[in-house]
Amino acid sequence: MTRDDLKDYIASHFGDKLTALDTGRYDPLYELKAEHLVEVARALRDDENLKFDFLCNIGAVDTTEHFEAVYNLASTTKRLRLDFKVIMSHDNPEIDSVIDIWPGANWHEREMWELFGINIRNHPNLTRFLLPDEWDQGFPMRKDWDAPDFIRMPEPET
Amino acid sequence: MALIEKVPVYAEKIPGGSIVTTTLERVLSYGRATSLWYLLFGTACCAIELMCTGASRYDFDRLGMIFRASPRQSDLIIVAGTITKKMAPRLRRLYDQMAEPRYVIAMGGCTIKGGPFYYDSYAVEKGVDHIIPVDVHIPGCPPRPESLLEGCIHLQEKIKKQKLGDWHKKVRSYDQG
Amino acid sequence: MQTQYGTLELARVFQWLHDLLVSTGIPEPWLTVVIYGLLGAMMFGVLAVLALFLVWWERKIAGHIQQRFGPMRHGWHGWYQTIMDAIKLLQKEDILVETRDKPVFFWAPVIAFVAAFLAYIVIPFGKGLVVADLNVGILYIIAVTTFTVISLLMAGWGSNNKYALLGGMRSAAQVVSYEVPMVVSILTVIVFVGSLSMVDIVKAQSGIFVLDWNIVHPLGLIAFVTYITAATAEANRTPFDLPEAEQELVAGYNVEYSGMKFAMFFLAEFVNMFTVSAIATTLFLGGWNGPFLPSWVWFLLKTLAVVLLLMLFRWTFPRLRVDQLMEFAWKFLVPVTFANLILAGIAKYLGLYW
Amino acid sequence: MSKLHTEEFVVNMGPHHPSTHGVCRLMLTMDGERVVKIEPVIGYLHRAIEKMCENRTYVQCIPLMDRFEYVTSMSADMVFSLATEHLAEVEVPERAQYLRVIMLELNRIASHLIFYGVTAMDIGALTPFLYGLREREKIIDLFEMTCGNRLTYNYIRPGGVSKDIPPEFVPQCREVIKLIRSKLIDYEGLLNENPIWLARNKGVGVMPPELGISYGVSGPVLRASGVEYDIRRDDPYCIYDRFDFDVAVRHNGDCYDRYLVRLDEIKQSCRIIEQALDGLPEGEFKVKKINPFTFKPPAGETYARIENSRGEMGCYLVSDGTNKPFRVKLRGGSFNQLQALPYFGTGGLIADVVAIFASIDVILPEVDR
Repeated sequence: MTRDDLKDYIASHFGDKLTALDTGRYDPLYELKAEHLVEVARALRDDENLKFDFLCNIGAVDTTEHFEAVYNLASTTKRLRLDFKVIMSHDNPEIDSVIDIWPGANWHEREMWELFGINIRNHPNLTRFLLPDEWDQGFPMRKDWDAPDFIRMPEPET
Repeated sequence: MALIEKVPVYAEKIPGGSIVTTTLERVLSYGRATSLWYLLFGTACCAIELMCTGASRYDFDRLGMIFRASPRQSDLIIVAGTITKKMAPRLRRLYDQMAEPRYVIAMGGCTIKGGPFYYDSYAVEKGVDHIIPVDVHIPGCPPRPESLLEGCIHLQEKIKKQKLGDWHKKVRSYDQG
Repeated sequence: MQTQYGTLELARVFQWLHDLLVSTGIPEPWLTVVIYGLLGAMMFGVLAVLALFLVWWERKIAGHIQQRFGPMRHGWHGWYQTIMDAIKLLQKEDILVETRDKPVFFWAPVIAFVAAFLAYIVIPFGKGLVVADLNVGILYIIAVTTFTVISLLMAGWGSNNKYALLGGMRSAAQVVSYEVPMVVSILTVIVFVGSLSMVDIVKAQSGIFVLDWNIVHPLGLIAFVTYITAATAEANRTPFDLPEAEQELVAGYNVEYSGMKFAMFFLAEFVNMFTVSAIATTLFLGGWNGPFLPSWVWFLLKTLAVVLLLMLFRWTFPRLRVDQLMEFAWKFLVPVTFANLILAGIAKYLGLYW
Repeated sequence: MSKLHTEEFVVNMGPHHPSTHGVCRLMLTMDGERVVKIEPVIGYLHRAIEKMCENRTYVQCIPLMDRFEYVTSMSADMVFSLATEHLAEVEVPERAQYLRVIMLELNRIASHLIFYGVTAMDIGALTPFLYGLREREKIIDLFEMTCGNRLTYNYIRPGGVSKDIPPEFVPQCREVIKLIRSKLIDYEGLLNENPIWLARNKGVGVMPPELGISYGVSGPVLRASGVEYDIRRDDPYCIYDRFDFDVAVRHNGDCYDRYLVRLDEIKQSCRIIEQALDGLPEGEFKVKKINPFTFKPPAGETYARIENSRGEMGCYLVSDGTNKPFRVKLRGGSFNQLQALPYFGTGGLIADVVAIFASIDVILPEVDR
């Protein structure tokens, strides 16, 4: 099942929910509405000839207008790769948890919550685990974050 | 105060006692210098270099330094690797648990001034001497095993020159200052 | 009455010393006190120096096994390294944790240190070189070697620390369950020799250089192997060094000890190792019997050979888990040693021994 | 008499502990010696590498990647350079590809040698640690000859490699491979049939394959449970499809198999290196037109992943057209392995937890970043 059959297969089966983003790269990237996330993710994992059972990574991106959560999937049996992203509003980003589909997402989502402030609905244990316990200076990975002792590297004067 | 400390105080009173104290001082500081048992404490990349220095090519044991697992029995702590803000209180507690004549080697750039993580990092403690008094700084990221050995020999020279009871003033002054 | 000793025998020195003390004319009750006090001090001095030597020797052996040098810088091949360690440990601050159990915490290293020296009263270092030749020598040794477990338990309980407690529990279980195979393998030798006194055991093995030793007899060999395994467990050395397993329990029972208290535990462990090998030599390797060299040199050579064996164990074997340790003791060692004992009895009855 | 009421107590293993690799704290809830629950507490080495990458040019990020995964730092540089090359559609010259494969496989062997030493030390045998590091020093000499540093090599960069190899590299590399092959026989002789080693490792910490896949565990830990999933063969990057090597797979998923899989992988890496050394072409080792300051890949995002010695290492890179990456999300193999540990590590004694933790070979910078 090469990349282009994957594209047509996705277009035919998940056409309405997964809209392809043309980024000119050979790995297909899709966009997904937040409310379809759990249902499409379960379908992608259980589909017979897709079998995306390996969640590589969930990356959160803070483009100053909105938040994106990017899911990178892979299939251990079918040698396939797929990425899709979910767009969220900037003021109070919220997303469903995919823990019951891929339990491996637990810590990825916890990190997203802790460093970006993206609230994860029905996540079993949303507590702080990377930053010191008495951390109170907000969400450090956001673009607009700053702190008194945060020293930025000066620009090289070329 | 270990009981051996009180000997020079009385020896001074008897005539010609000062010869005894100086030789005793030299022997005691020589003893402290030659058998430095270091604590197994490595956080980041410098820990791998610490392991390589303990291995067969550059051997620590030649200098009489063996690793001890518990802070109670070790008298040298080699801070090998980045100390983050979450790790700082633990390092301070480890240092407090060590028995009194204790020394610290700050190994690697991260322990001196934050090293490569000085700019743009919100979670790294910039320099270990904010937390514990440091005796020898070893630059390098990670420093080569030879420079670590050179640092240890440097510390041994420093201990040999120390007077008795010197290390009391150092820790007291550090905590008040 | 004076038995004549060879020229280089140390016993002549002690005879001369004894005559000197008697001639000073101290009244009777005090004379024995002075003599045995002097003997105790000498024994303590010899063993302390031996322990320091063993610590240095272990670090050199470990170094050479692991392709590195071991202590080199301090003296030729680092010979005064352990003396310097002792001097440094003298100066260490004695940290006393507030929540400790004060008397237990204090007396644990003292008992460990004393227990390590008790067994040497009956061990013959050479011809005539034994402090007191009790006719129940072996029974006394078996009773005394279990003293160390009390100190480990006290150390584990006294320092009020989870790791130390776990270490103390493990050491109690281990030493108790390895006591049985050790005693039974000693009994097989008693069956051969017929007497409990150590000097008689060694005398029974004198004769042709190797052929008369107990280890040469097939049953004696099995007894030797089981004895050495049980002995490594008694001395808490790898592969049975669970009480102070660094990886799991940080430093086991001596987690809270620093300075001289820790030095006492450290020296007691090495003196224990020497005790266990000394017993092995007297029982199995023919004590001080040997052709040309004086008797005490033979005794030292054989004991250091057994100590070398124990050291090689430490630097090659991984460590057993607690339940495997117990299983190995009760399910394997105890049946083997009892079978060996029965066979020894039958062999003795049929006269199949030499 | 009613069942003896036993109380569970919590023991802290770490953050300073001889057998945790770096600073990881395992909160063990114990019932006597039996471990009932493990709860890893991490974050002691969180140095915010991703935040720092956002304020550095692409080539300046490479030294940070070295510190992100310092046991196999070649693979960390590789994954970042691969992502940048995907974005900028830069064609890396042949010689650079071959050099990258040689360096990656050498680094994998060095990492497995450290694993071999540290696992043996955690289970009590102190000597294999010294033997493992003795061989690793030979490999470090090779790295020092080419990139000048012992641990953080900064060698693989976007567009190729930083320096060409000196002439005496190839003969000495063949020498090292021959030495490692002969020493492997000693290593296997020392531990593989050792009854105590078998007793401590066989059947301990069995990880079922479905649990592994669902928790995102990858690499030797997953292959020891019977899942034949190796990114070098399933999703070939660089020029791995030109070499023939087979994937080391074992099927009962316990600590002993994870140990054996890594020893097999050392043999496979030696095979790959030899093939790469034979086929090493002449020519450029670096794309000339990449100037560190004016290198601006077009806006876009990509996820590159490679097979590291600890599983799948990924780098999700977003660029907005400037000369600094907009967002870098790194994924190390240890992150998911440590997350899955509580689900297959409990039930044994405290000594088993140490054995299992050593067998999954977790190192903390990958987890905390």
